[in-house]
Amino acid sequence: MVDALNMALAYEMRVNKHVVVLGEDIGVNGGVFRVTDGLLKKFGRERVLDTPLSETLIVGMSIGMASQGLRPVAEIQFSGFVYPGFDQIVNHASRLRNRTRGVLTCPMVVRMPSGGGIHAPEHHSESVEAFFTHVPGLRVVIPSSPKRAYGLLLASIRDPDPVIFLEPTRLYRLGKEVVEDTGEALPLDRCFVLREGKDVTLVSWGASIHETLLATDALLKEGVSAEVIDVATLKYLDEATILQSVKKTGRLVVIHEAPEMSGFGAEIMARVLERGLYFLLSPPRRIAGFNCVMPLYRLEEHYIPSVERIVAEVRELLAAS
Amino acid sequence: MVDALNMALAYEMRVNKHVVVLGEDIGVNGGVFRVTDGLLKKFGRERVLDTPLSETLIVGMSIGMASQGLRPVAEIQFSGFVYPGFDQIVNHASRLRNRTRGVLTCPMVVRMPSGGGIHAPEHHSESVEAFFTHVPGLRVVIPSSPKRAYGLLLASIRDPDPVIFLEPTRLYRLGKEVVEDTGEALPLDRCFVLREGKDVTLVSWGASIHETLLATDALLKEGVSAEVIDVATLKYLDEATILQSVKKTGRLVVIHEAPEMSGFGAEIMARVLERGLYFLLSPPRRIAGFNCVMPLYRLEEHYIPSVERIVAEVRELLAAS
Amino acid sequence: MKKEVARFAITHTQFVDENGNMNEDFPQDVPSSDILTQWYKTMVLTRVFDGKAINLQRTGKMGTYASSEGQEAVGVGLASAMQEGDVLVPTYREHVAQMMRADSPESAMTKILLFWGGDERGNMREGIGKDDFPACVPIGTQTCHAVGVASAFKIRKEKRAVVCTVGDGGTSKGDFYESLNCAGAWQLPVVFVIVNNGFAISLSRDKQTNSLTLAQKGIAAGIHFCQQVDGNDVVAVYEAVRVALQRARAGQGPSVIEALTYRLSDHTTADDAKRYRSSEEVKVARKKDPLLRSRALLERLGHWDASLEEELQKQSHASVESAVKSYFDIIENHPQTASDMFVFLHEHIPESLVQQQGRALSEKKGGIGGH
Amino acid sequence: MKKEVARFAITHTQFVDENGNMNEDFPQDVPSSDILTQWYKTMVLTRVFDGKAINLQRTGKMGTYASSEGQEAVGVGLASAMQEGDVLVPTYREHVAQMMRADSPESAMTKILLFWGGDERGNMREGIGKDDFPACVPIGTQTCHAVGVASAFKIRKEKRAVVCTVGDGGTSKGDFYESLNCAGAWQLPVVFVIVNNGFAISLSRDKQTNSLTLAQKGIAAGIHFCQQVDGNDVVAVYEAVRVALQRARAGQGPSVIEALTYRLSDHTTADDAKRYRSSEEVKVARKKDPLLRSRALLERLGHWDASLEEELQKQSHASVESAVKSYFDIIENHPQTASDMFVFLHEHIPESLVQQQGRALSEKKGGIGGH
Ligand SMILES: Cc1ncc(C[n+]2csc(CCOP(=O)(O)OP(=O)(O)O)c2C)c(N)n1
Ligand SMILES: Cc1ncc(C[n+]2csc(CCOP(=O)(O)OP(=O)(O)O)c2C)c(N)n1
Ligand SMILES: [Mg+2]
Ligand SMILES: [Mg+2]
Repeated sequence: MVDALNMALAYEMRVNKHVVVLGEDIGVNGGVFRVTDGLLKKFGRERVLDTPLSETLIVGMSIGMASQGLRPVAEIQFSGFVYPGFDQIVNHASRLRNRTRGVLTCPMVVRMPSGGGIHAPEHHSESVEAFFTHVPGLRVVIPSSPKRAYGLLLASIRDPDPVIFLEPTRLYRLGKEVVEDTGEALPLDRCFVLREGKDVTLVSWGASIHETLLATDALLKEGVSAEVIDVATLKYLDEATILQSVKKTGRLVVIHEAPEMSGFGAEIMARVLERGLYFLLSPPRRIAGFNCVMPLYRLEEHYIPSVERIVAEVRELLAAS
Repeated sequence: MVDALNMALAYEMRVNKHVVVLGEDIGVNGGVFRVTDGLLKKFGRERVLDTPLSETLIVGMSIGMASQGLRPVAEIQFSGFVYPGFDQIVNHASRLRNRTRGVLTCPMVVRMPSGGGIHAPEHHSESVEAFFTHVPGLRVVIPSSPKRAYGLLLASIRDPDPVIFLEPTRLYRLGKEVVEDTGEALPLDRCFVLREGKDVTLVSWGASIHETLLATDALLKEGVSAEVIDVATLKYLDEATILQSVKKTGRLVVIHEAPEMSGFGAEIMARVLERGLYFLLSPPRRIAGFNCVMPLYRLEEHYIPSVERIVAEVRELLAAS
Repeated sequence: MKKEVARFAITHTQFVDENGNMNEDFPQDVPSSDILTQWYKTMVLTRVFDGKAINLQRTGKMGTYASSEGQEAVGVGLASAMQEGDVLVPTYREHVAQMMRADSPESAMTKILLFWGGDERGNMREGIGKDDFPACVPIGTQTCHAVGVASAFKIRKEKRAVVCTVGDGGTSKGDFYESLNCAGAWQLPVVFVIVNNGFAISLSRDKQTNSLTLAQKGIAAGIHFCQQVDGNDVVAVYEAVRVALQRARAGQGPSVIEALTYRLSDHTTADDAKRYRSSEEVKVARKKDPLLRSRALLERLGHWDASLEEELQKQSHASVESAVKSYFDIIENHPQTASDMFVFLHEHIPESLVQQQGRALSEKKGGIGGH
Repeated sequence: MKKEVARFAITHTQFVDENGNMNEDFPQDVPSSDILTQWYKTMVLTRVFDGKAINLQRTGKMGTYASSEGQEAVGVGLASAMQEGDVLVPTYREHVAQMMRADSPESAMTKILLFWGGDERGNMREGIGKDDFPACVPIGTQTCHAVGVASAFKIRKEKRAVVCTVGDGGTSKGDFYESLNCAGAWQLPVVFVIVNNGFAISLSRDKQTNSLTLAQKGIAAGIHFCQQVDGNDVVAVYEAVRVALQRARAGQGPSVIEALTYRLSDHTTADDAKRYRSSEEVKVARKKDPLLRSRALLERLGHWDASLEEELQKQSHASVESAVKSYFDIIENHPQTASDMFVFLHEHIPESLVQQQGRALSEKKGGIGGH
């Protein structure tokens, strides 16, 4: 996925001179995950900006740039360090257009690695998507494959409004999908149906898609046919695709890594409850991170929903209906 | 409610010398809403600390104090200004005990006015509770009457772990309930059933309780008997009380002022879906702030769920089942 | 072995003293007496406007309002020093500057009333100020935007500069420091003007920070042009900002200018300053009122008298009344509707918001409690 | 009229030069040769430990690790200056100081390995460091905690003080400045030690900020004791922190001490410093290695020779091995269980967490992808 993201950044910087990238260690170092590798050489110091260690400023400065017609793509080194930028995201980036009735706008992307599973130190494994989905005026995107990473990042940069773009660290080096550098964006606001099935709908996003697909394979061997939906764009949610699937299967499991309580799974459950209650054959479930702090790495595999847990809970669900 | 809060602070400062209050303009000015009025005179400059204008520091410093056995009660002047303190709340306050396996602890309260309806400028009318309910290690409390404000604030200060305490500005000067200074805390982690009813369960918290009760009165005149639950402590949610009520009424409406998407209403809906699906006679609803930025005050009454909207939506719900 | 490795000094500049006397180093070439007169007129207009705005709030016709009484010279000085193409990134109290950068002062005043009157249209900047940022409520946060705008200028190699204001209270925010630091590291074309009016609501300047001056905050960022000026002396403010902007446009980096003034009014109409400061103190401050000083200077120069003053007062009131009339016309005859909560959130309104928009429009303004 | 209203200077102090020569103002009374020897031994132990820890990471036995190679003198100096009752609020790189404040260096080393080895028990401080904060990962945030602890001391009128370390990169965070500012305003007993090791991952110190020194950052906060010291000279660090702590405990307010050193290692084991700095530069820096300097000084004083060095190396390796053994014993024979994710979240575990705890315990460690 790293290469796909790098390719998308390079593509858009090539075709749109207003695009600049900024963040900590993104220049000569190419980013700690190398997502911005080579951009400094290609596009120069004016468009690839190594910032001081100041997340509040990184986001706030991007707003100022965007107001002047630039298209900043800011990197936060790890999503656990986005909080100092939260104020600028919630109080300004998401509001500038609305506040000024369209006089000033804020086309910017805040990219950041997200999630656990890479044996990193504290604060390097956080799943923060739910916070941003509660903020009016933002879009929230999480790819789960190199191709979708490429297309969704292009779409995010081209969007005329602020987008939070979360990159599952666990998938950075996983999967060898070949991505062509076509410059074609994928639609935002659209879910992707990765597997068709008829017994149960598994809804997930980001890194958990990986375990969800493995669980789906395992379940298939048991004769269970699961439909897998990659939400991809959490805000705004393509609820139609999810509802349609639940209508077909009658069963829903939402899988995500962030803590269950007030996670984005809750919003999906609420939508289904409001608009798909009568489709349901049994009580849906969330399989999510527990409501505790993401542990240091020796316990992280107890925390992150595993293939086994997904299989077990889907089995329980099917048994109950 | 202002007097009740002031009384609770004074009570606890009197009986527990470790309690200190800090924040902007809380000393000689007594807080912009006067919640800390008179405390400086009573307890002196050592325990009533006017801080520089630095929300990150206010929260971060409280953590340091708490680690040393003090019980800081920090005020954020308006909840729209809590975001610079978000990092310290999420990355440290909520984690200090867990991080150190109990060696250092963090008994502190972060108080802040919350919600709209007082014709204030931008950022003075935000409803931020959902963010905090997603954070492991925190408790989140919102009172809706002077008595509950008194008892819940005492409980929050006495809690050995961090509590986010949101005070509905709209209720600060509303209602003339007499509160006795008994020093008795109310339980955290418990919902309050404010009205018993049999046709529909209305779940709400904070200022929206006010409109919910007025709507309940109006509905009663139409022969609709609504049960009203004040969640009060959002985290940890007393789901048993809510499920019990939904079991009785078969119908659920959650009312809150924050934007609907990923608001705390979603979590309540999810819990009911998971554990109370078979109780439901019709699809539940959320009546919430729209998914747009809290508008400046001329439009705020279009944004905040009104008595009329609650009545209308409950009627629609009943008609649908 | 001890050796000195760095040394800094902060200077204070005043050109016109409290009695309107020109100090000997008064800049000969710069402000013509026409300009001085114009500056004075703008200050008086602002004073009249502030009075009216407070009155509108008191009579329930507008929400909370933050008056700029006593600080007019800062705004006039900095706005006069700016050129077309420069961008202002202000706090919520820069009424004068906004007036000087709009299509007309009346138009700006109407917008200021709309903003405090709870209507987002008050945030739509215009005229040479069309790229300016709107009033910023979360203290200190605007400093980061200023750095971004300045950075855009530098990236595009435009000879434009940014003026960013921040209060004495605002200097305690981490945002402020991060912004200064980056502006210093990148040598950005931005001038930070610290409007030191003595208070952050109730907290006085000396309790906000132990630093001897606020100008010296720039030293932490390696900013070379850090100065203190008498903020009630419009000439001193003008001159400092002018030089700083010149440096900025010439690629010589950022500046920090502390303008020493005094907030004569309450913090806002929601505040009662008597709770935390003595009337004695205010009385002393009133003697340094920038309007008195400018008028005294003009009189001394023979450009002003009682009849001109009377005329100015009349004109100012008329101008303010016309702005107020527009305000009422807009909120009464062309109010925003519930739909306006939705249409400006994104360039294109997402489908799920269309549904909510429908619901919002279908309902009348509802009843809620609390005021 | 221009007048100077404030003036500041920053001094740099070095007592032992790069060749181990004592400068003429070397403090006569302070470090006895026994102490100098002890300091040297601690530095060597730390160097050996860092090497071993990197090795554990490379062989897959521990996670990412941040070495303190080259910075040992800073930690030794500051920890030696602290008294019982003082509190350390560190970054994630203060291994030496942690070792000096634990029940034993071995015990601290085991904990450091546990921390980087993904086990929260590595954060449990002990001994005279029992009130110390654990390693802090979010840059700069610890400075606020330091202010809080110092504030608690002041409120309770205890004669205790806080030492807080922060990196050169950390000085760009708003938290750092807000903390300094409040410490200055309230005259709190806290000493901020800026460990200027030249880099924040790949960003070099000169790109981080335009300020000539990092010590001068304290000027923005009105902190009077702002000094730069040679951070590879343990005596200079010790002496500066000692005086600063004395001032702090005597109610004379906070200090900022910039210790100039160099990060000889990669940022962490996940980093490759060759991408952004030349081997030439590192070679030059190695000549200023604090260990070389301390050893040269001891040799010059006649307190050290090759056989003592050999003995020390042996002891150090043995000590490190014993710590590593404990580490393995703990993670292999006494690992944390899934239940430990729940029990320390609150004093009493809430009911809904008990349910989740049950689910977590009922499952085996699951399969997830990605490493
Ligand atoms: C981040 C933040 N915290 C708190 C507030 C509440 N508040 C509004 S104005 C103010 C004082 C600001 O003082 P200063 O920066 O000196 O500006 P002045 O009002 O004097 O112009 C405070 C605390 C706010 N608007 N933003
Ligand atoms: C708030 C925050 N942003 C980013 C990071 C990622 N990160 C880890 S260490 C580091 C550089 C820190 O540099 P410095 O403060 O000089 O400390 P050093 O590593 O040199 O000891 C960065 C950017 C972080 N840990 N916290
Ligand atoms: Mg002020
Ligand atoms: Mg460093």
